[in-house]
Amino acid sequence: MSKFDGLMERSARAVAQRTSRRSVLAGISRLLFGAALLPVLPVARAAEGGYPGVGKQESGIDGDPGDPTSCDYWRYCAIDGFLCSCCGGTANACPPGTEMSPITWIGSCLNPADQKHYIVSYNDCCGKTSCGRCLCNRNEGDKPVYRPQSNNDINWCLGTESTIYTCSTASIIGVATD
Amino acid sequence: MSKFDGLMERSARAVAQRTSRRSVLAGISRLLFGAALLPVLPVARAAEGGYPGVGKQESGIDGDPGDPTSCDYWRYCAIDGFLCSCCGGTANACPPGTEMSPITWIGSCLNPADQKHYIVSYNDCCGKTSCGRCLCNRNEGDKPVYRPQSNNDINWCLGTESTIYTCSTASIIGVATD
Amino acid sequence: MINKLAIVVAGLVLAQAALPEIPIERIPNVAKLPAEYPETWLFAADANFHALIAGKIIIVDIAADIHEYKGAIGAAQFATFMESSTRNELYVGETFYSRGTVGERTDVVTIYDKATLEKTGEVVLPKKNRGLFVTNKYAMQLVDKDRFLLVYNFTPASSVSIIDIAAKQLLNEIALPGCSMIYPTGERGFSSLCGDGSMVSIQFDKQGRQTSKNLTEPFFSVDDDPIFDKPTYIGKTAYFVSYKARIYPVDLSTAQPKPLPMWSLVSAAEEAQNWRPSGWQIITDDNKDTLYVIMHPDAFDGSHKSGGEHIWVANTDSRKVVRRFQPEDAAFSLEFVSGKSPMLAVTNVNMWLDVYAEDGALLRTMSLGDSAMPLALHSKR
Amino acid sequence: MINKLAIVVAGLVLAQAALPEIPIERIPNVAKLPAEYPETWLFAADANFHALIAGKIIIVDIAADIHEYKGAIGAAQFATFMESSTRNELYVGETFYSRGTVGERTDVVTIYDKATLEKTGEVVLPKKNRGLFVTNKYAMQLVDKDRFLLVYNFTPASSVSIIDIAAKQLLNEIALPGCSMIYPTGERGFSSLCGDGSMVSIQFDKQGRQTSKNLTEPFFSVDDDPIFDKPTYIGKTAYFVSYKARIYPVDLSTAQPKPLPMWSLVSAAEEAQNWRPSGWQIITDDNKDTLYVIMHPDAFDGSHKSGGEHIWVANTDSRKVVRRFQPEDAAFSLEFVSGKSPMLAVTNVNMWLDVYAEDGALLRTMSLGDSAMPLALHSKR
Repeated sequence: MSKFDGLMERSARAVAQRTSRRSVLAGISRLLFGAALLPVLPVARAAEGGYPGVGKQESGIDGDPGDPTSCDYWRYCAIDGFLCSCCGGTANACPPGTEMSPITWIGSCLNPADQKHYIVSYNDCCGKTSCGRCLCNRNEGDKPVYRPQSNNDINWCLGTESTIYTCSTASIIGVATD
Repeated sequence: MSKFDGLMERSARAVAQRTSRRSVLAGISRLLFGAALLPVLPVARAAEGGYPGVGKQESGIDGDPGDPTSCDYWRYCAIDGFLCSCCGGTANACPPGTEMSPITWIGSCLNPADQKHYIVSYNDCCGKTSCGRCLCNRNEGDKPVYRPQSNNDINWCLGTESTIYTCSTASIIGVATD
Repeated sequence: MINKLAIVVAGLVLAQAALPEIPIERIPNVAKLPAEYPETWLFAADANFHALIAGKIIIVDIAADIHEYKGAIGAAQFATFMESSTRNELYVGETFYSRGTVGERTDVVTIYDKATLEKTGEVVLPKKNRGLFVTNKYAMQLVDKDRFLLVYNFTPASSVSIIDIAAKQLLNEIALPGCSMIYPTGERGFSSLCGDGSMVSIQFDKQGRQTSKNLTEPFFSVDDDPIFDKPTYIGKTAYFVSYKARIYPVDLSTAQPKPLPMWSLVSAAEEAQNWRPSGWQIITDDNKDTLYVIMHPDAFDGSHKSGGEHIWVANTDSRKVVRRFQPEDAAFSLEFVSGKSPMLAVTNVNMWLDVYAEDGALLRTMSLGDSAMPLALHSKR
Repeated sequence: MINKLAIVVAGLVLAQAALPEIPIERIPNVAKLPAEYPETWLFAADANFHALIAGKIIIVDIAADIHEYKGAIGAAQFATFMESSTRNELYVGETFYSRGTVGERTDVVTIYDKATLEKTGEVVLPKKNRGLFVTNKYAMQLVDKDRFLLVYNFTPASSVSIIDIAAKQLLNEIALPGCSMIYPTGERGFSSLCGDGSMVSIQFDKQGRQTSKNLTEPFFSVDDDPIFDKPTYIGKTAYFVSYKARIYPVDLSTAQPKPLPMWSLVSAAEEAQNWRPSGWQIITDDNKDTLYVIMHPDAFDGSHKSGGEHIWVANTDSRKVVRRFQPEDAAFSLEFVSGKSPMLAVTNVNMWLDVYAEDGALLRTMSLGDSAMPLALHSKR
């Protein structure tokens, strides 16, 4: 019985440790006991601009305010997907090694700096697996799929070598005239 | 300006709504602002037996105590992966449509009911994508890869039609004699 | 003290001696399912945004507190799903690349046996033009007593592939310029919604050849109040709901779609408060006369896919909202599930599956996986 | 009041009028990387347990507070990774199935250009016997000034494939019964750890033919105190750490591995408190004389892969622990990164990437993705 007793004892101690140590607990929750993948995002932080663990950016363009790694960046008013600026690209550039889709959907977003509505082209970047950073879904002006040019539920990795979706960009292609 | 004013106003109201409504907030956190995938698991609950949103089970075998959907079930002392009992199988059966690996690693776990050490075979189930439920990693007696029969870092989907790992089982194959 | 301990230990040893050893267990051992599933089973389509090539269809029994997760089958890259009601088969429309995310593309409908969840066949779609959308039931449908499987293609040129799924044979592809999705219609056909707010309707013969084509006038305004592209069917009438909470029933029992009178879920006061539908699979029904719609107040441009804290219950005869309730967590997608005690399956905005009784009581909450995103829910057909 | 508002509005209008319109932006537009990466860049291998076929290698600049995420390349199904130090190339050992999770298997080493992250070639492994492990650096290694890429195979029969990666050509496969992993050794060769606690060492010629085979005596006890299979190299000496915190250096500079004297990280008192290493990539070094090891007290059988709340710093000359610090969150894997200001990259137990200065100060925390599991970290070679 002695061997078993020892094991029982160690096991009991292990449980005690688990319930008393914050950081190893976290490890246990994640890998030993298989918890969820990330702590829940403090929503306020996200809403106020940005994702935890993602460096804030600026576009560097005059009159283009806000943080391109934040879901509330003005250009993203109709975006749906991972923000390429968090994935090795920028607000209007695909990450290295992906291909920018030539066809896509179009939104119209209000630039708070000049109060103008700009036409924004939401080109998907394609050919590598989902980026997994900065998932953002906003739907201003989004229409159902029977109006495809205004729909963001479509995988717009079309006309590309691979239809695999990586992340989404938002490029200025004009100013709304209405 | 009136159109823009209206938009601004709606947008301001939207933000106010976001910060005042718990459940839509959650929606925004998840899909609009792309938060993490699941609330963090309360570790205590996991440690005390079971994963949230997973129905507790019993093996139905005499002298086999505990919950096979819980990481602390005694048979799982050296398991690494998703528990098949959470995936459409049981502690010793693969989910439908997967194939049980014929070769695997072996652990020795103490059954608290009879205080005997049982030899446990941790056969992986293979051929469908990761189950994604009840990730559990325990390592009693686990040795590095140069002792493969005692190692759980190896993908044991070997000798199967597909090496794709789905989940892990724990079958009794004997009683330890030492 | 030592004596006491000795007695306890002796007692334990005796108790243990009484227990039989656990017998050796059979290897290999793979679970099976019944060939016909109970009506409380549900198919949840996990789009898996974080790894789109590894989506899956998860089979759960929403009436079960134990062994509720029945199994899963793969559903890669914006997959579609249908359950046959006439054969013990499941169908997944999916897309693969020879090197995971690059290389040669293969579009295919994969066929599974319901009891074993083993792949029993596939139908390759050689034009590789399968439409890729965030999970939408109406991108693939079965018609004519489930003999024909229809796959919607989008490149962005749109068309519908007609598969004799009983014969596992691709028959034909019908072009559908400017129109979208597949709404089963008539004896052997389908309708699609077009960009001008009209509907086109096609019937075909057993060889997949088009036999009729009918159009409707535009019956809603795409610009002012578009209807969501995910209706719910009561019998052969499809109930579409619009962004502004109007119900547009369309009689699809014959080759010519018949838009029926529109009615509204909201009163003038509610409309002023911007009560509107919001979510993904936002409408379902009890197969009789009741609609369930996810609603939220204070809607704004772009809030139509956020999910809602309210579920409204409307009667299709009286055309009135008869009940409203607040689910525990905001709803994102919902599906009515028949049975002795009908239930409402709800994917909440945190991507957990909540199960409600008809009266709105929360029965149970299920996790379908740490990273599962069960956007579409399919009840037994 | 109205006047005041009018002035404010007029002011805004004036201010806005002064702003030039944002110019139209170029489409398509794809970012590029430098052909040679700065030394602060790190490769993080996301095994992606929740979708193993969609793992990836993530490239991050751990010195950056902005644009820290540089890009990613696919790494499917228990993939392996190596960066070339002599060519501007990255190598991924991976496995695909023609239908995602089933069908025909293809094992391959995929070659990427560092500047474009575009695939520039591949070497197919026709025997389809690539070893599949939770991410382990030593399942694939480069030797002989990175001309030869070695891939460890396991079926469970073990062998090593020798690829002339400059020529993109598979040369040979050397059987390795009972031994495991690839530890670069000598001029053109490797060693492997065997199940009895010994090491076998192979040298080969430029055609991949074995030229020598040397064995050591067992130099540690697999049963009593096994060494972790993930050492760290200082020059040509591999530092293995054991479950009980002993350091086993092995001189691998020649064809004959030379186990050097073992020493311990723990005092007798610490050993009594069960201070032991725990985590995944548990040991790293500064390329000079300093080892970093993830440690935890109160260890028990099975706690060696849980991660630890402590990082111990030891000197290889004095064979003493010179410093101990507690990271903000418990560490799971770590990697020393050289540069003007050397840093320690740490995957914490919540799977965030923490970056510490040499003095233990937390510099920044990075998310590598909502479901990323960056188990292995590779610094620039």
